[in-house]
Amino acid sequence: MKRVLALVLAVCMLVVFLPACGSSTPQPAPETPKAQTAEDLGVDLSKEVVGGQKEGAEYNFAIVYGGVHPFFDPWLFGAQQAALDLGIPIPIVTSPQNWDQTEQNVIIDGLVAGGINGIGMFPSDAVAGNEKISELVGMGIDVVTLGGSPATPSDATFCYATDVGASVAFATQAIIDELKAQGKTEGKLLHLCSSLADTNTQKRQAAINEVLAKPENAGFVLEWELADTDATEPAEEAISAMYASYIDQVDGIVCTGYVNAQVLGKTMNERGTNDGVVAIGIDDSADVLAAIDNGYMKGTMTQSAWAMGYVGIYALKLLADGYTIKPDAPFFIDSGYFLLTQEGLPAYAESQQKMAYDFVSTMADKYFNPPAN
Amino acid sequence: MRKEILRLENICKTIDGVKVLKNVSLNLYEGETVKLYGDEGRSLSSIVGLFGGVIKPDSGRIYIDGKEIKLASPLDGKKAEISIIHKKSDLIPNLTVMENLFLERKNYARGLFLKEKKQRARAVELLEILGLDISPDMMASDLKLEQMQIVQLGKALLDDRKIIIMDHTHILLDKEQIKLFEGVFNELAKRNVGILILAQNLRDFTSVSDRMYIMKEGSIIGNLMTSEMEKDKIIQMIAKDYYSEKSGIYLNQTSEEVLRVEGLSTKNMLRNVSFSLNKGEIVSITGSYGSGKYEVGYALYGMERTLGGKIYLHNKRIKIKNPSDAIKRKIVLLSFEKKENGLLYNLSAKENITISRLGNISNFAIIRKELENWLIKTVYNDLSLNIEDDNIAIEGLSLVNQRKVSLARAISCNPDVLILIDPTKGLENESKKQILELLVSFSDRGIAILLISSNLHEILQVSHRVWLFSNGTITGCIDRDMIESREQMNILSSFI
Amino acid sequence: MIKKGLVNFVKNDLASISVVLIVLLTFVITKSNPSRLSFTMVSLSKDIAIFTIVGMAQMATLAVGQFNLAVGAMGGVAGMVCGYLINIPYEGSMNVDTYAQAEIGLALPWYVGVIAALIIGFIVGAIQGGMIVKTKINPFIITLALISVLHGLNMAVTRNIYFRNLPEVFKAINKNTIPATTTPDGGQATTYGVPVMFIVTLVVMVVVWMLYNRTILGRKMLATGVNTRAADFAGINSGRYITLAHGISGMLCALAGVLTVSKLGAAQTSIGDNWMLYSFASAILGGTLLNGGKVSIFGTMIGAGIMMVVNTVLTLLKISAFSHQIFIGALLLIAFMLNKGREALIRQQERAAVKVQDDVQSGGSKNEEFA
Amino acid sequence: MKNSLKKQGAAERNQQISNTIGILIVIIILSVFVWTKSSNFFSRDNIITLARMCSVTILVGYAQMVVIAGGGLNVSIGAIGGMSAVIVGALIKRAGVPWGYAIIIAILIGAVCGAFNGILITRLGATGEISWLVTLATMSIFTGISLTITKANPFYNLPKGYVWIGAHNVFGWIPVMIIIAVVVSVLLWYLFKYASFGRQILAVGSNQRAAELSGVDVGRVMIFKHIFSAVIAAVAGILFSTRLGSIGSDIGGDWMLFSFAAPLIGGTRMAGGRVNVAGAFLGGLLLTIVSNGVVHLQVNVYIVELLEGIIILLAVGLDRIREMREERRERLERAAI
Repeated sequence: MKRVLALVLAVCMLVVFLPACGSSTPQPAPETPKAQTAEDLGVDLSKEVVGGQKEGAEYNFAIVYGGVHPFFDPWLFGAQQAALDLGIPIPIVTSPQNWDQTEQNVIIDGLVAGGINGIGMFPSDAVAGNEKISELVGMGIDVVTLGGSPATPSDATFCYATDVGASVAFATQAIIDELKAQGKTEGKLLHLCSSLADTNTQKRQAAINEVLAKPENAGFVLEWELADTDATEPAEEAISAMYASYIDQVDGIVCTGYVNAQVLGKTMNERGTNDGVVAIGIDDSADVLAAIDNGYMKGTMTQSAWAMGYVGIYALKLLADGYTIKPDAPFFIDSGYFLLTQEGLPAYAESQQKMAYDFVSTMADKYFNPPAN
Repeated sequence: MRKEILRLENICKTIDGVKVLKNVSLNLYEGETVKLYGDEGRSLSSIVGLFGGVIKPDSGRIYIDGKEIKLASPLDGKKAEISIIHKKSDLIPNLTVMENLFLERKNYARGLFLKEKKQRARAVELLEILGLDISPDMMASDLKLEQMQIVQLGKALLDDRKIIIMDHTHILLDKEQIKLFEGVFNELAKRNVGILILAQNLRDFTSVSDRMYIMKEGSIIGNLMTSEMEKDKIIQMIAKDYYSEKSGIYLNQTSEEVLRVEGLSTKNMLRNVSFSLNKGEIVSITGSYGSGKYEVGYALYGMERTLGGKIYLHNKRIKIKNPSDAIKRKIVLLSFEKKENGLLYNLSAKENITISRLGNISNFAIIRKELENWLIKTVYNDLSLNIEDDNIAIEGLSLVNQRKVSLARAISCNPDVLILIDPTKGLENESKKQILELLVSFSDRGIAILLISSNLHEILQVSHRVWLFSNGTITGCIDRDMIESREQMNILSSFI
Repeated sequence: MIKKGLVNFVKNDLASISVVLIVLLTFVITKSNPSRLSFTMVSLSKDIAIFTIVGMAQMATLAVGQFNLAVGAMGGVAGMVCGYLINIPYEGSMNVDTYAQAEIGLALPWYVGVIAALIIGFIVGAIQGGMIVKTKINPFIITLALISVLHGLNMAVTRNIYFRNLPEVFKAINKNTIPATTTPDGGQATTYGVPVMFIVTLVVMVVVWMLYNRTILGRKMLATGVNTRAADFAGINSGRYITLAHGISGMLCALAGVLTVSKLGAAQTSIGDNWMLYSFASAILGGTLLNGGKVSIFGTMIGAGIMMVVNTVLTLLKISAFSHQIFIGALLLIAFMLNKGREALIRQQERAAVKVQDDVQSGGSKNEEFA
Repeated sequence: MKNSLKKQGAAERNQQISNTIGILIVIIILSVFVWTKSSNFFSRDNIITLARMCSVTILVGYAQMVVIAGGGLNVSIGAIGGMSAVIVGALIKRAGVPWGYAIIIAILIGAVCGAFNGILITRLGATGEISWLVTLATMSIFTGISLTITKANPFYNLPKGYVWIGAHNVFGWIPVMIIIAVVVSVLLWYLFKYASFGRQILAVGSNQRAAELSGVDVGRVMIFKHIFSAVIAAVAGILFSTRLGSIGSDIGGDWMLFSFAAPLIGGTRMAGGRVNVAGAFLGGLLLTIVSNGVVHLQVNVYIVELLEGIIILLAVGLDRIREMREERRERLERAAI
């Protein structure tokens, strides 16, 4: 009995004292910026589309992510905002647990059984996703792909995504330009790349090589690629090992994975220096934004994840209302990318949404034919 | 002269440091039924293992049809025209009788596929010969034990083998079944098949045997023709030493009752078992394989679910849910019937001894070394045990020292009641004696000992009373004074 | 009362899990949009087809009292081999649109690829079985390490390439149904048939059933599984049959891998990544005993069916996909409990039949020498 | 005879030491090899990196070792670690709980997960080979829970004090993380050497039936063993999240392989009943050096996974060879008596 008492006492003491040692007021998390309505930003949404609730049309839409990944987080808010703006039911937003087409297919099958008539998806697998897309389209379900493109040719209506190759090429060129501006004529680049299973990785690798192959970039070489660093553990392990071993030999780092950019940003913030490396991240994780703010990272390539959700639902609504895609409309619709640097930081959240609103305000006219009747 | 089909020459085998077979030589002629009677199940099992190719003899030769052969694997045994009927069924439980019968028969299959019709016809025919009234489609797991054995016999018949070895140690068959077997054996003998029956009792199959070998402690001490067979003579042959050995031990007995059991029953085995145990008394329970004698011990120790019955310790009613409960009440059980019941391998002798008493020698769940050492020292003194290096893993000790370590663990718990299951199993004579002396010294100190054993030898040496067990209950009780008599010996030995 | 009900449930296990499946299917049918029903059924039947084979691959090893964690890795390797053999290499320069095209491939007839994949699967499985038998290392560790080795090998050799220019005949395994699905111009399909893939699985099930019920090999594998020692006594070379069982497991994995390639329209290294849990769950739910010796082929299909349909049911119930895994885990636990009930039942039968369970006297020597 | 026994006893004791020294030698050789190729290997930065990374690997290895010691396997370690970390994140960010309390609550929840494992395993009577299947099921459940909590959205901006644990170096050289790992090592060593509970775990692992007959409450030991393992896993997960500075649901996703590799390399017997805490520590260090060295040597990423598989095969191969050597020795011994 005595022992139990002593034990309980010890635990109590621990419980009381331990937290007292640490600073403990929780800091409120900077949540995804509160979406502003289109009017706030001064964008006119096409009245026809917003108010055009077609008689008898169903608006059962779903957004399916490619897998569990922080990049998708703003999609939900974008999609919800779009549904609010358009006055349609809030879409189902769901995700397979792994980047696995089979898993995504199972989820889509379930959604279809439940009567979904429009899906906006990031195919878990660019190639294998196509089979499912064909089946869905064959059934008369509208499919738009968002964020990641399926391999072409594809039966999806269109793909609204960042041109990952161009984005990376832009980042790589920006790093080289910066190095040149610093007066260097040669330099070694490091590529922190995403999962090898991701087909976008191959595109990005190709894009970097293309940029480096340009005659004006002679002298700049790709020193190494750290692959499969789009999960926290391998990213942490590889980046800290890289920092310990050859950071002094590296002049520029281009990140093409959400997580590795975040870990790189965190590491730089922690070290309080960029070790003379010009680094450009990707996406807008808190650590990366902080690193840019602190001036350690030159910038980050952003694509509007929020817009993915918004545009997806908007397009599905158009299709459900009977709009058809123009035959001459491109399959890839570039959602745009831009290099977010220190200067652009304050207006970032706003600009991101504005981009989406700007896009949708012209989308119907640009890419779609209105319903025949 | 009939042809000799099987001959063993000077086979020796040591297992666990114990010589289980000492210069065993025997032979078998065609059409002959021979019984090998022995007191050690282990020795008999080794002979089965020998033919099965799972035990390799240390020395000696095996001849079949006059040719020396090596039996290195079960497959060799198959090739050597020997069929073995194991005491524990080697039928595959979830196959049907027919599937079991034809598991290995090439000529009942076409390529990879089975000829079901042909099999069925043969199976029905065979079951008729065997006098088994079962369907060939019955699952093997639904058979009774003796039926399983008969099916195994059927497998042997199917083989048309020249030699059949039957392991009959510790199996209880009723008269009807014995008759059935005997009939089949007679039939087989007419077909010139040689049959070797290994048995641990004198009754069964004696009438069908032409000859009988008598084995004691691993060596063959007699080879009798059935005509010369007189039970008394055999018993004398086996029991001769027991009479002389037991006299040296002082027996102490008081009448203070320690443990009383009333109407103990379990789901599967025990029926209404009642007995009592006095302070300082050694009581043995013996019975044949499957009689339930082991289950008594386990039930008392809280390892078998009891359905009914009361247990009184020092006249107070107690309930024992599990072993740690029992140990708290100073009832300790040591079991050596199977190897895995014994010791904690990988752990040292010291750790083995103190495992049951960790609660008492630790503070806040931290073992206090000085207390542990003190406990060890006390126990060593008690047992006059001398293990020089008690940090070595238990496997490093000799078998008898391993036993002593187990006993030391029991003693460290200060037991009032000590239940021992086959405490000298697998030991050599000298070691057996050491262990039994220890038991007597325990009883001198007032520990009540319940000795559950199938070894006549040790029972006769140390027990005050012997209970005979069969079919899950006590069927007879013999006091020590009476054990001397010839009749009691007869009863005892017929049970064993 | 409840206990009795449970005992009855376990006793008639095949019937009872079928009932569960039927209940789930009924839910899907009533809840889902009528116009989508046939599509849903076709999709489900394809998934069930593949995971039945995966479950049988696990079942083959469970039958000999072992297990195979590397089902997915084996399927992945075989799928890539098949893809390489039948891929029609892409010619011309790579650009953004063709990035996922493989420039290599032998463009052999589709059946050559399938047969080669099956052979590779068998060999890989047999190597695994051989390693387990020869080294006597815990099968868990061996198969766990082999996941990494096989998957790593797959990555290292193929550099994560996609083979997607596959012959149309091969893709037809996924697309075609019997009778053929007819789709009037622009409209919805009017008649749906049974997918070819499902028929392939039915054929494989019959073959596997024959293997276990009508051939010596199957008998001996089951005998090995229920009691290796007894099998040894019966003169069965248990090591050989354990190896064979792993080989068969590998072969079935390969088949599932090939079917997945057809279903996804591309061979890629990620095939099989999520098979492990499903393989155990469907085999055990179906009534294959973990301790070996009993297989249930039809049951495996029902088990796979339950695992697949549950996903659809959860989605229909609008339960967040993030929580699906909780239900899958719970299903595996239930399967485990069922298995326990079944084993207890068998033990009970054995006990009732055999007066004496424990093997008493020869314990010492047997544990030494016979083990 | 006694003499030979004594010698053998010494050999028995020495074996653990020689085993440990063996790993140490491998570590030194490997380090020197990497160092010759990449001079930064012994830089302060890298040593700190190694210390930080290996502390998690070591703890994960311990979590598995405790289970193996009692004769079992646990594949849900990563899931428990990840879930505990996620719970810390949720408590801090969503519920506003001070991080110290959050850690304690998360560890307690980890313990509950362990109890869940243990109770299921004992209640389902799942002993031996296949008991890990229960943990496969719970792995799925725990992963599902952390996914449900995070909805794939990591927790960022953790409190400074929390992140300090992962980032701070005592005297500029010794990361706090490795200190925690060393403390856990000492506790574990003490547990297996001096605590009755540790000895009971070993007893159950070496011979369950005999332990039961000796009055050890096997069920309780099994449950507590799993609780213990889960607590270590939770500590590992939380520690790792302090290092990352963010908490996502992917923590612990790839722990399975090296959770087995670290103790097995260190000489823990797969069959149970024998552990080597120092060995497991070094085993974890060795694995970390390998994955660190892969970056230093710029080994092609495509073959890293293959490498890992081969390492664990080698480790179990060694374990098996040791076992076989012992078996032979036992046989010889028996023959000699």
